[in-house]
Amino acid sequence: MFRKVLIANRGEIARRIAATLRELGVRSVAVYSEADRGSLHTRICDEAVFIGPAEARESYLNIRAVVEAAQQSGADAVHPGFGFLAENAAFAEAVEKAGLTFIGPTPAQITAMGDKREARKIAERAGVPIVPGAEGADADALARAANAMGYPVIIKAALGGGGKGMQTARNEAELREGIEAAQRVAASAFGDPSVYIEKLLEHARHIEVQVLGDGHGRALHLYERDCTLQRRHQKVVEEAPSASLTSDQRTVVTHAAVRLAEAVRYRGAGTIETLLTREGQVYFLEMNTRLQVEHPVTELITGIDLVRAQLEIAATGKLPCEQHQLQRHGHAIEVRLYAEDAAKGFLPQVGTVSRVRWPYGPFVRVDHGIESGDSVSIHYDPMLAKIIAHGPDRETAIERLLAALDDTRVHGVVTNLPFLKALLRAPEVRKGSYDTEWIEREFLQPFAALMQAPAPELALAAAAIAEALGGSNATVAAPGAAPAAAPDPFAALGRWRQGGLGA
Amino acid sequence: MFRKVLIANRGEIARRIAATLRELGVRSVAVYSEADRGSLHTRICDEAVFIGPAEARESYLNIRAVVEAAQQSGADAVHPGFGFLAENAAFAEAVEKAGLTFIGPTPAQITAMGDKREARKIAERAGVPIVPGAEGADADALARAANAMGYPVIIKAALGGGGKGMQTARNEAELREGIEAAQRVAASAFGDPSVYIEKLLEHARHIEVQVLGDGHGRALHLYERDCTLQRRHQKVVEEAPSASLTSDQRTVVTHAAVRLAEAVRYRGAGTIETLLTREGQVYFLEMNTRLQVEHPVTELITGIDLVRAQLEIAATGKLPCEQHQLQRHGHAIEVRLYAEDAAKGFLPQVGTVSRVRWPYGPFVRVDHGIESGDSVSIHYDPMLAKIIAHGPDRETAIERLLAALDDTRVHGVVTNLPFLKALLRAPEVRKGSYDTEWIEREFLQPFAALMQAPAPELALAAAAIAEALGGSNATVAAPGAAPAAAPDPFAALGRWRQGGLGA
Amino acid sequence: MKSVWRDGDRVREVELKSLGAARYAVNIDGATFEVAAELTSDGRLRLTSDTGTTVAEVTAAGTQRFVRLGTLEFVLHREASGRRAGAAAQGGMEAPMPGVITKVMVEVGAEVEKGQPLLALEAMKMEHMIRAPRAGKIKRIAASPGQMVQAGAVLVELEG
Amino acid sequence: MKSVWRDGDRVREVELKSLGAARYAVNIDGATFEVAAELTSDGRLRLTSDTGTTVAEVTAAGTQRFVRLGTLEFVLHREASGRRAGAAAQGGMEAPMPGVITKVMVEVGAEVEKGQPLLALEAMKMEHMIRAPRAGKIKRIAASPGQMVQAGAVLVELEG
Repeated sequence: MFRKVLIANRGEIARRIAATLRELGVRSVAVYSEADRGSLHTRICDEAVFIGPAEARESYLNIRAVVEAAQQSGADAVHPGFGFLAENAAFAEAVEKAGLTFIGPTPAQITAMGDKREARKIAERAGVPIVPGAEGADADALARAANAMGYPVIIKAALGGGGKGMQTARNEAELREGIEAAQRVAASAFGDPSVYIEKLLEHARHIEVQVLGDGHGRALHLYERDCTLQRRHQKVVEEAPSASLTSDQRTVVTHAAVRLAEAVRYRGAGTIETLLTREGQVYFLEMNTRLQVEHPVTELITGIDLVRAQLEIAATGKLPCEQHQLQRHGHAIEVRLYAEDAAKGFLPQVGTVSRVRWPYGPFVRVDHGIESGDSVSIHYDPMLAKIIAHGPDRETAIERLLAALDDTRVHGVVTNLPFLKALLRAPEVRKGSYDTEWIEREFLQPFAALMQAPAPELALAAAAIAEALGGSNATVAAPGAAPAAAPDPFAALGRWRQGGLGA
Repeated sequence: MFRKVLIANRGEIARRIAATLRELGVRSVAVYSEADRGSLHTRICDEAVFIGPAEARESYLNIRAVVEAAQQSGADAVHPGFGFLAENAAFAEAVEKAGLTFIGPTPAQITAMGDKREARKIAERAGVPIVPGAEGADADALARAANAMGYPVIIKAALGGGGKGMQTARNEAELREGIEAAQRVAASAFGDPSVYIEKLLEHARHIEVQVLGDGHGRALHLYERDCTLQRRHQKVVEEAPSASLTSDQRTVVTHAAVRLAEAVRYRGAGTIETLLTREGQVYFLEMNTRLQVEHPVTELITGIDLVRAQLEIAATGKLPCEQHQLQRHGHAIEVRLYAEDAAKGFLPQVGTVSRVRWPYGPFVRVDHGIESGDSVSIHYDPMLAKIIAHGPDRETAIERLLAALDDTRVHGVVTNLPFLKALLRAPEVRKGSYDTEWIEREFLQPFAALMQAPAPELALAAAAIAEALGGSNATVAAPGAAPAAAPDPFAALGRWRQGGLGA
Repeated sequence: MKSVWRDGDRVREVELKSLGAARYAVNIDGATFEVAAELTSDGRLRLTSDTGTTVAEVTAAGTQRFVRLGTLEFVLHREASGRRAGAAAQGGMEAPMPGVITKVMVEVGAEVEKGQPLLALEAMKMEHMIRAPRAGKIKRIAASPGQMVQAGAVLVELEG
Repeated sequence: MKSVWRDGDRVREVELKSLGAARYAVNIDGATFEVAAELTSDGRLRLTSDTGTTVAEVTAAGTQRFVRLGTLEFVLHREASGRRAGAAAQGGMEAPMPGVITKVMVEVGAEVEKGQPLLALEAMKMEHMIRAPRAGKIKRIAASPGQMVQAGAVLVELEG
């Protein structure tokens, strides 16, 4: 095993990786930009190295600065986390050239899968069906292809990932506007404006398979995750297993994923993303060559620490177990808590998170990157935390997650907490009857309407009285002693409190 | 299910119970004494009712005050937690007389098992072997019995539990002094000075079986816990499953436990405590008619929420599942973090816990009752938290727990954290080769010697420099950027940092 | 004591009259009710009205007030007294958050329709389109591509 | 600047000399070494000596100082300057914590042996035996059964 590992990331994922390093007795080195001086991930690592200005390009995306920090700290390996340089082949190469181990796949594997057009070809060769699509820089040619396959289509950055820059187009005008916007985001985020288009499979579910490869041609899968609940192509709720896969479909998709990973002699942790259509057909979307944001749900149902597995594969080339030894237990579900105003087009929010209470429960896990007093800056992804619940079945896991969200308080910055609560209370979500477009198609409008309802008078009274008492800084909340049989003061807020949206 | 439940307890267990109530959509009512005004458990419950002065006898042990609080708040059931009134039959009766449901066994069952002498008879009738012993108020008669069965013996409070008042006697003088002391503690803690003696089974392990009974003659077991690591008869480390039980012994002890629970038509959650001798014989010790402090390790390996099971049995008389549906997964281990000075005879500590950081890890659970700024008072048990880790095997679980303890910071009050860390690093603990007396016999002295080693000069320098800089209040710690290949400043503390005690 | 609060798109007025003994008469948007308010030892606000008792938690952050009632969360904005409600209707022409202008799609003098894209702003790796809140003629453009802007900065002025 | 610290049973003297530029010469129990100290933006203390860099965390609570170095925790006591080291040797005759005296087992004038139980103190539902730290004669008993005592209160005085 390594002696010291540099974590080329920040926030909750840096903290997540540091926890496993501590368990293995490996020293952890954080890196931080000017904006992250003293932030949580630097406080819990064994060491912290300054790597540059707040702008990600100058710090977390600065290959030279990160590799120099690794060398300076005496680290013998680098874990990239996700985002930033995690899927950057040049970075993986630079790390290896510096004589350090890159904890992830080979640069060639990153390059091959990073170009989504190339990845589609690899999947096709491995016998995994791909979604109809077209590539090229010529908007006219793309428009003709779109007309041929039929709208709607999705425009995706060729070197992209994580939903960034994705645009849906329902007609040619939207396609042309979308291509331009996607090219701009792609150039800015991924350093290459190339985009491609795919037919939008409507009423499909997003199913992805977690794989681990030993780099020598052996791979195993850790079952699937269902990340169908998305807004603007960004996942908001993830769960494992999928409630909508039949046992046969599970076998098909997990075997296809292993086949693909073995075909490329994949090394480390990766995820094969697919779409499951209403007709039950599975199509390859892309392969992510890194740890996934939603990895905790897989960890909870399998008991496998994926970061530990990554480290062990990188150090020894050994998989954590044989496929037949893997079992899954119960159901796990995760939500992503963002600093964003869900009712205003998911507008990212910045500011100081002045008061936080993370939830507690016997089967609840919280992967967070901030504490009271920390700030959310303009420079990075506004994800504050992932809150995850595990239970014997989906219904119990959702109940636990909802209880945890009710126990969560984040004051100081507007978050998507009300959105997440309303979402988990929606009957469609409880029944599992939704697809990747459902949030935008059916949920957002009634949610926005609900959010436009006036605040209860008691909320205004509380704000005014707090001000009158000279401090708007009352601390943790908990309803006090109610007179026996007093009517529930929240009864009037029925839709909110009880069934939530659509109840 | 109930509509509103009063939690007749405080601290971490009140918070633990409230989490499950929130999940079930049941309103929670906290109670608090003068000393607990604004304390964590009152902050996270839906309501909170004041029940009296700081002294437990006037508040948490005051049956009338607690029952009145339940009635006043409109609760329809009462959960007693553990300690305080949890095994008080008069309380269970008073709750039921007030028309509320007592979440626990019947008053008759509490009475029968609460008198440890009576419990021994019940176990004997159910065919569970009991440890040789004697009862009575006459010290001379007890001394004769002890001489007959042979020293050492243990003196126990007849109505006691949790190790309180227990005394070991290795000769007649110790026996007589011990009987007096035990009678005093018993009178003070349990309201009855009766004691009994049992032959001390040396080199034995403490194995206990978690059972759930439906109150109608059906019971199931949730496997065993091993709580052999004790100091002064108080458990400090608990784990599940036991590493020292053979599969046959597991079958014998769990079946005996179910037989006993079914024989008394036991209702709710209970624990049958046994001793496993070096020769492999299992002896009944006592039955605890409540949730156990160490219940989380069972929850982690079975996935069963024991508080939820208690509530469902109380509300519907239904067990959570059939015996054959229960599976166990991996290994879980827990430590109890106390405000006590382990190197000074485990002297309880009081004060304000000015800075706390609870650990984080993907398979780590923390059940705590305090946050930064909360105080530890003289009036109640000084347990601050339980830290629990789960892993595929015992070795991994221990590694995870140790990493979590290294990630734990409690400043402001002296805790047993160094004791727990040294304990988990001891080779005997890693190998599982210890018995209930091992800590006192072999661990305490070298531990105390270790604690008497001078603090490193850097610690003194840090304290003096912090003072010179005008604030001894530096916040969260994390080693900073070390120059490449710099010698580890902790290398000189090798025994501490690496193998720990005995390495 | 009068105060003005923005609650989403609404502007709401609260008038608080102390009745002594920690009781208040609260008039909100014309309707009056009574509340007894107790500041608990740990700084929470216990509010008792004729519908029961609730403990609230209020956190100030600039003009924002985060109010937690039970498990429900609300965000209100304290308006400077006398601020006109109409000011917010301009919304959409100001930078919704700090970021970098990536594209300017209109010129001064152009006639635009409601909803027409005017500017693209990139922040947190996402592109946000600033659209015209109503039809009109571009009077001024206060931003150019590559420029870093602060939240609330006026980017475009519209006339007509 | 001189300071005196109790470290377990030891009394240790620290002399701190500022060398400017946040460097200090530290003399502890006669041995001197140099440390560069930087207070980080979040209030931690980064200490660099010739053995490397460590970030320490120091929390004051009364005379106690909780010091965390890496994952190791230490508790030191700040002694008032000039306090004699000998004072602590009396230990065992003072109440180790607040509690209630449940039993007094000796009388004034009695000769006791080292380790002999003198008093029983109950606190937090546990009984603590106060034993004689050495052989001697009981000079004074300052506690009686049922009495509530504070931590540090002298309970028994011994002569000879």
